[in-house]
Amino acid sequence: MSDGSAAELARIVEALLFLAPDPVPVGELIEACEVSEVQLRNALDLLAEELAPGRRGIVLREVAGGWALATDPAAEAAARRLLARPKTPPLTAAQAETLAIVAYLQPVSRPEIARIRGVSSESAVQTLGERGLIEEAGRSRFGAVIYRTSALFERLFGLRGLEDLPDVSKFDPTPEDAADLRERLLEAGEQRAAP
Amino acid sequence: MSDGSAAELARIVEALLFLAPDPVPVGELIEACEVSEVQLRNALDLLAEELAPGRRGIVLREVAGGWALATDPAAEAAARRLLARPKTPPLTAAQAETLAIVAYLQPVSRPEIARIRGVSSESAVQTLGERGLIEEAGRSRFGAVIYRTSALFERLFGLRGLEDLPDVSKFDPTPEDAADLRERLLEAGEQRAAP
Amino acid sequence: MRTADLELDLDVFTGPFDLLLAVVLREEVSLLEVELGAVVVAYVGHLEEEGDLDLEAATEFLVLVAALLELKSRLMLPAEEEAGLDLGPEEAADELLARMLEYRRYRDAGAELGRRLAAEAPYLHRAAPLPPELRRVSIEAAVRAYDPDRLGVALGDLLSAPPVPDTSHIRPTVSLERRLGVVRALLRRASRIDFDEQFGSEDRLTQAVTIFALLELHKKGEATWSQHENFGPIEVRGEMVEGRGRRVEAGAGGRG
Repeated sequence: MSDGSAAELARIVEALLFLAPDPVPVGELIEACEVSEVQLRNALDLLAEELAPGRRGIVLREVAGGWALATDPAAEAAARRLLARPKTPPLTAAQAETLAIVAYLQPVSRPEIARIRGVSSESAVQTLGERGLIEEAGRSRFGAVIYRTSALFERLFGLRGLEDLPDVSKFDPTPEDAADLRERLLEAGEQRAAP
Repeated sequence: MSDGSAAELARIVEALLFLAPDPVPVGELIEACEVSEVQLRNALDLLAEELAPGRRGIVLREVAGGWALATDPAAEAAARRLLARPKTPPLTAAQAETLAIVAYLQPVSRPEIARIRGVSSESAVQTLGERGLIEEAGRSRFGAVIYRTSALFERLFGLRGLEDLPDVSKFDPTPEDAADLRERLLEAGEQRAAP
Repeated sequence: MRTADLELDLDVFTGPFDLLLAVVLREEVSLLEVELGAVVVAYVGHLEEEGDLDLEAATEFLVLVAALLELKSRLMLPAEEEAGLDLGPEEAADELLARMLEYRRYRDAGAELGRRLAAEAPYLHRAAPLPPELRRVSIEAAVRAYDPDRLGVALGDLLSAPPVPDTSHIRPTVSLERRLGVVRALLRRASRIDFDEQFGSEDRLTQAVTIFALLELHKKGEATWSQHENFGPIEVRGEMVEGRGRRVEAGAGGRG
């Protein structure tokens, strides 16, 4: 910061507090903006005025250890409607495949999922975990995390329990095959992965 | 929302966008605020005015099919000092080519990408996947994974949607280029005939 | 240096590589008369001077030489009977040119994307966790949003082994880096390998790129290879591995 009018500095401080996940101590703001303490205090005063309660959707607050932005309490009900509900965007093909493997084979490890799908499935597993559809169920004896479906999964698919999952034979291209489902999936996956 | 002046609604929208981890589509804002589309559009207009570039530390942007808050570019240097956020590494030539093919031809399989680039594109595809710019979109009828760009791609490239991509014909060789090549060919022919 | 600028001095052509490409496409020079081996030798000579291997440039070169090889082999082989493969040299040249133009379009579009990414980099988005009161999702409030059959269908797809793909229309793609890896792996297991034994069943492009990998290994002193007569067996020996082994032994001896 070289020119640094108070208004310009207030804008930068607002941007910094917007990005920071935790309250930022004054000392860190001074260092990041490369200004004096007096300059920074002036900018904070200005910002506090602009973000005074009732003026905007965001307010400035001094909390333990520093300064932070927070939302105006008036937005709480809308925020709950927007954010505190299960996320149910359409499943991508990768997510549907991964979820199907976990649902039918659980508990199942990530290496097994990757072998069946023929591609690394990290991001699908992660997304399904974040949405609460699958959860960790311990570790295999080789140390790999193993997964199962969650209670939320059953709710979102309208299942009373896992026994309500549709019968695989309905979708099986060769339902007469007697071999174990897991083995057959692994075998088909290896054929797909072969060049 | 009961009283719902446009100013009050703009404040709530600002708070929601502050909290939401991803750009929020208009439809979701309407549902969360329990207002009509006209009311919400008015509130967005008002907010856009209040957050116009240069006015505050935060700007309003329409990206990836929704609305999001981002910091003003003026704060970038201070933000990187405060948060030690590394700059996004630039795309390598191989990654840029691969990303362009996926962006314009999606959904597209790896063999198709390789055919256009003339080289195997495994590592570029993998890196773009790890960076979250492309994602799997199912399988071709031969079992090859097909790819499309992600919402993060649209966000990082400042696109409202794929229709915001520049027209690909813009990159076709100009008539001058073609004429230039023809001339060089003729010259080469003459040189060969001379001795 | 760009591959295109590689200077060539052949029996039938003198000039930069991209011009050779251009005159071949225009049939100003018959590809049958161009010794592609000499082009490769010139490129390897250039690599020798350059010292470091620029993989991007090397790949570009390989793509172009492979395209020329394909074209030349089509010219040399008697006309194929099969439908779809009976491209005349003119159509083949057109096709090659079209492919190069298509590639150029996406290369330039990619460069534009790169610029856009850089221009957008200063806009930073917030990545903070939700406040605790918004983090909990109520299971009771969750209603059915997905069809369970979706899972059954996905599993059915995973159970079906894919049909053997018809690859007749796809050109093989081979990466130099990977071929280097393959040869190095073989040389770690055996100090000598026979080229035909190892690679005889590979397609021609793979074999050609493998030869190129051998040139690269030779340049780096990792391998040498010899062929005592035309069309005779090619023997590849890993040099570096033995050399390292000797150095280690000598070092151990010195200490002991």
